[in-house]
Amino acid sequence: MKRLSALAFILALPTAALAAEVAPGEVSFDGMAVSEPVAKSAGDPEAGREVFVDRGLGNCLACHQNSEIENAQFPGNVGPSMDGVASRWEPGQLRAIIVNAKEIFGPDTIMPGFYTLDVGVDVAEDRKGETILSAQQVEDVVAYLATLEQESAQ
Amino acid sequence: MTHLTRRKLFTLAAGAGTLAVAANLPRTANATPEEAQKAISEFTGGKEPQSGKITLTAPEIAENGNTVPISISVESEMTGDDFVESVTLMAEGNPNPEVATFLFTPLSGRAEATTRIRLAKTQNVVAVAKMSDGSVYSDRKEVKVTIGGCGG
Amino acid sequence: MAAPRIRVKVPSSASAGEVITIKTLISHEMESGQRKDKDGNTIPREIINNFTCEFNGTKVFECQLDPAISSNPYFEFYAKVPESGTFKFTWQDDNGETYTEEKDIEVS
Amino acid sequence: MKKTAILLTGVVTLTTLALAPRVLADPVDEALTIDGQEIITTAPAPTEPEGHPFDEVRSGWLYREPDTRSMEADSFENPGMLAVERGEEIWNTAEGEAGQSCASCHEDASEFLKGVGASYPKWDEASGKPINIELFINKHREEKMGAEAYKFDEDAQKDLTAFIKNQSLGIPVEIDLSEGDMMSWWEEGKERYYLRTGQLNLSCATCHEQNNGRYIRADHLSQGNTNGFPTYRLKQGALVSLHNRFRGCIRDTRAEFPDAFSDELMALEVYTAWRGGGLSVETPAVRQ
Repeated sequence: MKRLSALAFILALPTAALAAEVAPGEVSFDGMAVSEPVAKSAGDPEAGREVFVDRGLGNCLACHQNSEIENAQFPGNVGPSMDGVASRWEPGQLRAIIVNAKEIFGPDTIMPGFYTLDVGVDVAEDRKGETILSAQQVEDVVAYLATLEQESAQ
Repeated sequence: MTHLTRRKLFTLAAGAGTLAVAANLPRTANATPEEAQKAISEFTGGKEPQSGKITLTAPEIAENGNTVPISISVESEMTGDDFVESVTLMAEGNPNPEVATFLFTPLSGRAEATTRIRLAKTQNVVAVAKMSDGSVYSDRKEVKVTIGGCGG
Repeated sequence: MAAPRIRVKVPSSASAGEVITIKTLISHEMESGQRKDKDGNTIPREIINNFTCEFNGTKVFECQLDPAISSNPYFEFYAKVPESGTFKFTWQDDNGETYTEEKDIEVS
Repeated sequence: MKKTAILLTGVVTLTTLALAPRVLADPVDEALTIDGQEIITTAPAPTEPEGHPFDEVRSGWLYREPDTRSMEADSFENPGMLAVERGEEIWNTAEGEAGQSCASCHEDASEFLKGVGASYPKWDEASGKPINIELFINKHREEKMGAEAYKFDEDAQKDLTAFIKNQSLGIPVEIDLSEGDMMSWWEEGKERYYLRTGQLNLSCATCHEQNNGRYIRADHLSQGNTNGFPTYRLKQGALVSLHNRFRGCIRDTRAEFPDAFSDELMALEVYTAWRGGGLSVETPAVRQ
């Protein structure tokens, strides 16, 4: 209960302070976190779950196991399990990892930056200047991951 | 959003096609177990298959749905009037449930066969045997079809 | 498409009444009729739709194939050989062609 | 506060993992014999030049599921052998203005070709570059046979390459880096191997070195050795050439990819062939 209300507070706080979408190059890392949301609207956990699963969007299951998604077939194990991830990371930290994991884990991590233009060379023509996810999708995934408390892992 | 997703997936698929023969996997709407049931019923003449006698061997996990090894084996002397007439293979989750039908004769010696099949996704595969005395038997196995990495 | 290549594995000898293993492989794309080309047009189906094995003119084994059979169709099956003779293998293509192969066996 | 502490521990662990390449590898421990020929599927990593990331090199065969492994182990069941047979026909067929076939000059293919497929890419003095089997075939077609060079990935190119490599089945890959300028191509190739490309920002090493043994979805990440190419892939139901695979992997990082046989990819072939040195030629290997 206490945790839930704390979480609600964390999520609600930035919502109140929302102004404009933050461009990929403008995201400010505050230590290990990106405290300010990058999109105008608050994240929608349901939509975030879609992005998490969708192979053309987040494709997060390619690397992360996640018990919350029933019948998820063949999740990869290149990254850690997402079970209880919200008990280990705060939303600002989750946001930072999604925006650009290399800022948090260093340049060697396999995890792509989902909201950065600091990417590899020779980007495909149809992807140039684009981020993998939109600002709103980043917020949606953050909101979704924030629901994955330890208790929800079965 | 759905539109965008599909477009992106399509772009990836098109890219793949320029490099190699694109996978020949069925991509259209899939059959339902009911349709497979109907096709089985046509094969058996409406008879409800019993369990036993027939064994379907399939991998628990197929590394690629395009090439899945499958074997069927039916207990039978395969002599005189006691032999296996035919065995049909159905895939419950493919666009069309029919996969293949094997016809045996007393010269077959054994009612066993192995082939390689295409499975569009994780699904049940069903084998139904029709014996010379008119009785029918079936076996069913789930095959998990793997999903590839970043490129699909 | 080039003429398909065929591989057949039959033991060269056996004893009378023995049940032998036969393996066959034929190169064929098995175009399922469910794929689209890059302009979005459906690529017409062209598969091997039937395979038979005969021994001295009598049918041993047959398979009716649907598009769910993988490219380069592979079969492994059995045959009881009563006498010396010839196995004949026939593949029937959707395009009307048939491809055949024969193998002799010595039975003692 | 607490979360920050955990976070820092997480960072340390992950960094450690990233620095230690052989973290997790669960390929099977099984022997492979094809037609009575023993296949070397694990070997001590090459020591010259220094800097190989692994102690032991492993064939991709060890990373595959049982059904895929057995399809390669029985040469009759391996559909790639259909292509090898076609390749043999091509070897014996005269083409071009000179009315010559490969066999016209190199009579006994199995003797002449023994080991050839294990030693490429090789330095080519005339072009001042390394060439692979495909380019060697094209060179001979143009210069000796008066025939047209094969286009990239046309069936005949894959079939003939597979036939030539198959004549070295079981022979360990060993390329000669001392010839010509091979070492600088090796260096170039190494750079390319670690170059991160595309929107997904991945290099060859990210998957095949740092995460070798793990899974991306159902893809069991191998060391990415090249000893089985051209390879019969279940996905395509056809032979897939090495440069096709290089390009496919780079494309999957959402990047533009180099031309087949371009300097970049030839350098990468030199470097990756060296990385898998000591493993038997497996062509045509069977992979997912």
